[in-house]
Amino acid sequence: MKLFEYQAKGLFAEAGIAVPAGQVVDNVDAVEAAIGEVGLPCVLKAQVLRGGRGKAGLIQFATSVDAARTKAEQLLASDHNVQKLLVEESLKIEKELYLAITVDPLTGKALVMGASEGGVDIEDLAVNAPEKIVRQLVDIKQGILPFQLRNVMFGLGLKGETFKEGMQLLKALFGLFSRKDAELVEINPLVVTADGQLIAADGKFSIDDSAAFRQKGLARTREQFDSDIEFEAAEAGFPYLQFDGDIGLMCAGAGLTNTVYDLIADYGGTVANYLEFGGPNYRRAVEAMAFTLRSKPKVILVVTFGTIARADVMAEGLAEAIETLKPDVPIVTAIRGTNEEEATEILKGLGLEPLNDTEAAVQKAIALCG
Amino acid sequence: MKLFEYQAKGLFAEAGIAVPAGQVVDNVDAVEAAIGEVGLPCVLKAQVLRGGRGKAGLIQFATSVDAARTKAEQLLASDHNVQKLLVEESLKIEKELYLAITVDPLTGKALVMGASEGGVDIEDLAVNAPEKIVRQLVDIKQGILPFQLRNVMFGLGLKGETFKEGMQLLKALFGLFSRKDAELVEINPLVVTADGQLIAADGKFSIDDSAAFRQKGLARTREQFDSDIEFEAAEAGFPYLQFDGDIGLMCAGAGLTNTVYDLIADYGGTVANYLEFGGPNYRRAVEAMAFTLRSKPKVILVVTFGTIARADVMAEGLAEAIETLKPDVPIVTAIRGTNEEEATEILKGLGLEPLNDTEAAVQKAIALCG
Amino acid sequence: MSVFIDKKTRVLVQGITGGEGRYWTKHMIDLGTQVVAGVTPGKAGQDVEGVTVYNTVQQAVTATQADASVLFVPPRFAHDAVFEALDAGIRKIVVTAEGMPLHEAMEIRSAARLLGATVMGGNTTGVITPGVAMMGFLPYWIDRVYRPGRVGVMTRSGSLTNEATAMMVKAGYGVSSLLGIGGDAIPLTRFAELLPAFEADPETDAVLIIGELGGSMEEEVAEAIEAGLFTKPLVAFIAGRNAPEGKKMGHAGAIVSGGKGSVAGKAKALRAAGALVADRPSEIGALFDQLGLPQ
Amino acid sequence: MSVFIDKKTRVLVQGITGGEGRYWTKHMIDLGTQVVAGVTPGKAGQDVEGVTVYNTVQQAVTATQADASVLFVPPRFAHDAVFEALDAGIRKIVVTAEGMPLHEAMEIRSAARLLGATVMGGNTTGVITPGVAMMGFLPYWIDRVYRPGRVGVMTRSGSLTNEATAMMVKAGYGVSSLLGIGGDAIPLTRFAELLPAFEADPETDAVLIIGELGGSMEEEVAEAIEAGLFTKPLVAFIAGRNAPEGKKMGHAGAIVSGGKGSVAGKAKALRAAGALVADRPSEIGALFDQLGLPQ
Repeated sequence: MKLFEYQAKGLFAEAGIAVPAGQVVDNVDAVEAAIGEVGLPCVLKAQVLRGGRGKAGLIQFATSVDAARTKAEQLLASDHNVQKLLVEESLKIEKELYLAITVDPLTGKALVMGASEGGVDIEDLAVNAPEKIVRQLVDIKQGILPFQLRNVMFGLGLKGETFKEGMQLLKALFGLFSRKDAELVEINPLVVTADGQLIAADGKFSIDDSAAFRQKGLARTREQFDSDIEFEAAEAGFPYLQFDGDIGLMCAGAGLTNTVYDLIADYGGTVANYLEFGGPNYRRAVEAMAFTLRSKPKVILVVTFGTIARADVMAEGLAEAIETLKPDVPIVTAIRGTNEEEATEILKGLGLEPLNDTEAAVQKAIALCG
Repeated sequence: MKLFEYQAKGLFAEAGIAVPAGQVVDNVDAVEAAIGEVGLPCVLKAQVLRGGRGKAGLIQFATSVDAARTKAEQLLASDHNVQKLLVEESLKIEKELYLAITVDPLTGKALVMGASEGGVDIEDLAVNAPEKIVRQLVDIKQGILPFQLRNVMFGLGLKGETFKEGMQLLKALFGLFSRKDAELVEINPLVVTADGQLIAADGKFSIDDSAAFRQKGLARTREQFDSDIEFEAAEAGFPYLQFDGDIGLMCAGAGLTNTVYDLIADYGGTVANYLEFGGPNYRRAVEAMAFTLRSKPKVILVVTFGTIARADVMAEGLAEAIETLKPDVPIVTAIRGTNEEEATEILKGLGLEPLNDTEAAVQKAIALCG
Repeated sequence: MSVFIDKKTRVLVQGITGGEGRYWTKHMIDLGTQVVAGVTPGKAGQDVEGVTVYNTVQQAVTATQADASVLFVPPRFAHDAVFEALDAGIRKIVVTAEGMPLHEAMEIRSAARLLGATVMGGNTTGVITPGVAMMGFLPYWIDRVYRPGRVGVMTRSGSLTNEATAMMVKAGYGVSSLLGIGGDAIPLTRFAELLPAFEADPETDAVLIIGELGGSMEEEVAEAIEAGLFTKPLVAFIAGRNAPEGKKMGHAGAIVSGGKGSVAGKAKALRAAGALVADRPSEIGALFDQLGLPQ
Repeated sequence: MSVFIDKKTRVLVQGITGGEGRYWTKHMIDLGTQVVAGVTPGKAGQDVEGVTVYNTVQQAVTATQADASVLFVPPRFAHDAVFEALDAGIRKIVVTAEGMPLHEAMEIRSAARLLGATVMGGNTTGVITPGVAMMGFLPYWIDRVYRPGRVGVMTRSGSLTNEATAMMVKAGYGVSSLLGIGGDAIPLTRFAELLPAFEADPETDAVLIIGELGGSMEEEVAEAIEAGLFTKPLVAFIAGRNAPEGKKMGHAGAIVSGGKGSVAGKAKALRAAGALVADRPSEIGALFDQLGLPQ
């Protein structure tokens, strides 16, 4: 789960990492009071989860209250699903650094990355000037050691008090990474101010969904999703994505889903939504189909090749779903795996024409979209 | 540093490990109030660091206030340097277990040991019935994992609620071991009460002296030492032991010290005290000799074979010590190592007859004791 | 010879008394797998499909000399169960649980590397040598999906694996050994680490890799081929050519982010190394024909 | 050939700018040790006895390919410094600091075992091959204490080591290589682990062990001899025959507790395995004579 900038900064501040003075507002009238706190000039930052906010015009500067109100109004009314703005003081920037912690799948260690050129796209830097990135692997059980803090701070070119402050900051950031089950924490830019202070001017924070059970303080909210239906599906335990095409996809497994998505694209079809029908969800056909129908598909395509999921159980579930929801769109199935013969009989009993070839099913679904 | 039972139990209680109701008293008059808290019958336990208190009569039971007063008086007046008593409730014991955590030098891991026969001497059990001891190694960085708790609790033969309580208790105990830089924590016996509760009826707790700098909550106190001089030397940073023989020993290094001690014994001499004159103390001859003189030696024997310690610096220090303290006992030296020629000259200048053979020095010191 | 598991492997099932544990223990035994013990804390003395249950892995290993373990335990308990198996000396472990916390997977990967253990998963359907033995839950009894043969398979997927092996069977090819490394973001064993076993296996003529968008494991395979570490013919199918950037369809490993892990990049690297890459599962058989592989 | 260090070993000194670091760097160089770099955080660019100082071990290793490190850092910083060296790929480390916290020593011992690194200490005076190279602070220039020869030495002591080697020199024997494992309660390398190196060293005819009361390292040596893992003649001197139980004279490792670690038990085990045990340092020479060892 990705956190908004203001949430990330809230965690930073709790951990003793300096952040700019700032206030979160969700309406234009609150902007003036916020400026009362943070002063002028100020920065208005749309709280959205996408990257590249600067280029997209989602970060605005203002030197007067009136200008700030106008810009806030524009941001909140934009088509980027902006629910909140972060109003922040404008920093006196001496230098911008980059600092992040992520995971290294190769070693199973945490990977600290730093660069003395912050504010840039680290992926670009990694490609064009990899030598400018300091990397330090850290054993997650052991936590970050003093020498590892030093390696990064020397790599960033810090000196004196700023060096010491940087060590404390990275130690605190690693503690957060560890305690919060983070996939990624990133401060970009990490600002060195004119008087040598280090301030986290932006923050990315992504929490491992699989550890949500022990990170209850950070609940999923509607704001984190692009649509109501995606939020509600997530709350119900269904991985779900909303697209704007024709075919409602109930699929089991990432590999097969992506394959079906590829085939639909290859054969000229489009996808209305994807819903994960595998894993523990294979017994929840009624709910699954209800979510799928909300994407207004022209046809529902069910493709599974069960592992734990049993084909007969899925077919029975579909029977119940059809009975309950009475979908007014055709349903194409390719449900294979354990007890697939029984599944075929059940589906035929529903008047469907079950297929057992994925490509044939895809082609049929596209044809049915007309 | 070894903690007293009452200190160990204080740490246990803080960590959520059940201990008997108890009060610490340092005089007979406080016994009655303590019994008011813990009830009758009660147990009076002398707070001393030696083992085998039961056999030595240092644990007494009382069924009346009068008996308790009498026994308390006897304990406080005993020749075991008893400064405090722990007055405790008497437990309804169903079974006694053994549980301890120590270090395993071979693997560099923490070693949890348990036995379903508590109250016994674990060393005896290790020799006579090693199969009765459950052992579980634990990575100190990772902390104790659930399966490790289960392994120990199944090994102790616990069941049901007592099993779960045991897992919590061991987890808490491991946390203490880790946070407090312990060399050893031991609960013996760990009592299972008639209603299945687990209570730490005794506690040993030894803290790594080398980690004292970060364990400031547990300060060294006079009670932990057999004599004022040993306490004061420890406070001053001198490893020091008091014996009751003739030769005051200022030696550098454990190996050489033990060798000299062996030689003195072999040649029929006795030792008044041992003071570690090596390591960082080699520049502190005046203080070192002052402590040594307090043991009333008939002769002072200085034996070093310097590594970091430089012979000339030691000799100069001795010169200053002799000048300052004007010892009225003869001084025998075998000071060797870096710059030993200069050292020899300095010592000769003091009127001493410096030796460079350890055995010869030992023999001379014994001869001078007369 | 087979890869990872054979008739002599002494298999332990952790979480044997749960529904899935019971069900698949029966199937593993039916195939001929030597399941020697089960573990569920507190259930010692029970019997599942003729297999004795122990309280701890330590006890099970002491009693039965089990040397491999398959875990049917929920994701939250997988970390503990893996370390319990490692602590008892087991060095081959299959983790079926989907959704183990990332930091716990990191700890396992890090420890397994240091100990020289091979841990498959998390979120794997398991490993199988058809006709010989299995640890996991592959529907080997469906003839049109699995049959013994001479193609080694490595896969990140579950249902897609069945899709792909069914295509192989249709084209006349069977599986020598199949190793599912699972779909988690941090696979506990990586494709390239398994290549030496297939290279050494005389019953494997070629290898099929069933990959996905995300991560860099397919690229590592290409590097291993380029470095001469793997010399047998290799065919790959990689799902997710058209997947939109930043969207996660299914499990954690399958996502393109920051421009990394695209199928195009993976296919390009593999082709440059001399591997054949299928654009869809139905092309897999034709590529093996192209290699002139015996059916 | 020599044990642990030779002329080719590229030695790094961590804590080189401190008093002891400087002093002993000079002596190490004087003996002929190839000291290629020093590290003190924040002192990069300085020069100590002609040796360049770096901020981090990583930088020093990158610049100089250092492959061994001797630490002149205070005990509180030893843990960090050892892990810094290990992280930079160094696998031979000498820790001179006395009084490293026990739990930190445990972490190092555990990590070093997994990584296959050899860490000597804590609280060691170091290692030396007389006439060749040294990491540590042994007064090799005093002729009556050290001279090159054919006896390998392993020791838990500092000053007692000099006492014992002086006795060897007096009797006409010299040292091939000397490895101080230090006096801490958890030695990061144990006697028995070093026997294979001496067994393999053609310049070592016999080994002298300078042991102490406490622990079980001398007993492990006896076991290794009994198991046939070490076949050269072995002489031991073990200090602390008369030490009172539970009293610590000197460092942490040297204590008898719970009836374990007594000198009598150690001597008995070693003699049973065929080793010769001296009752006092002055007897060491006679025991080598008894072996008929060339001087």
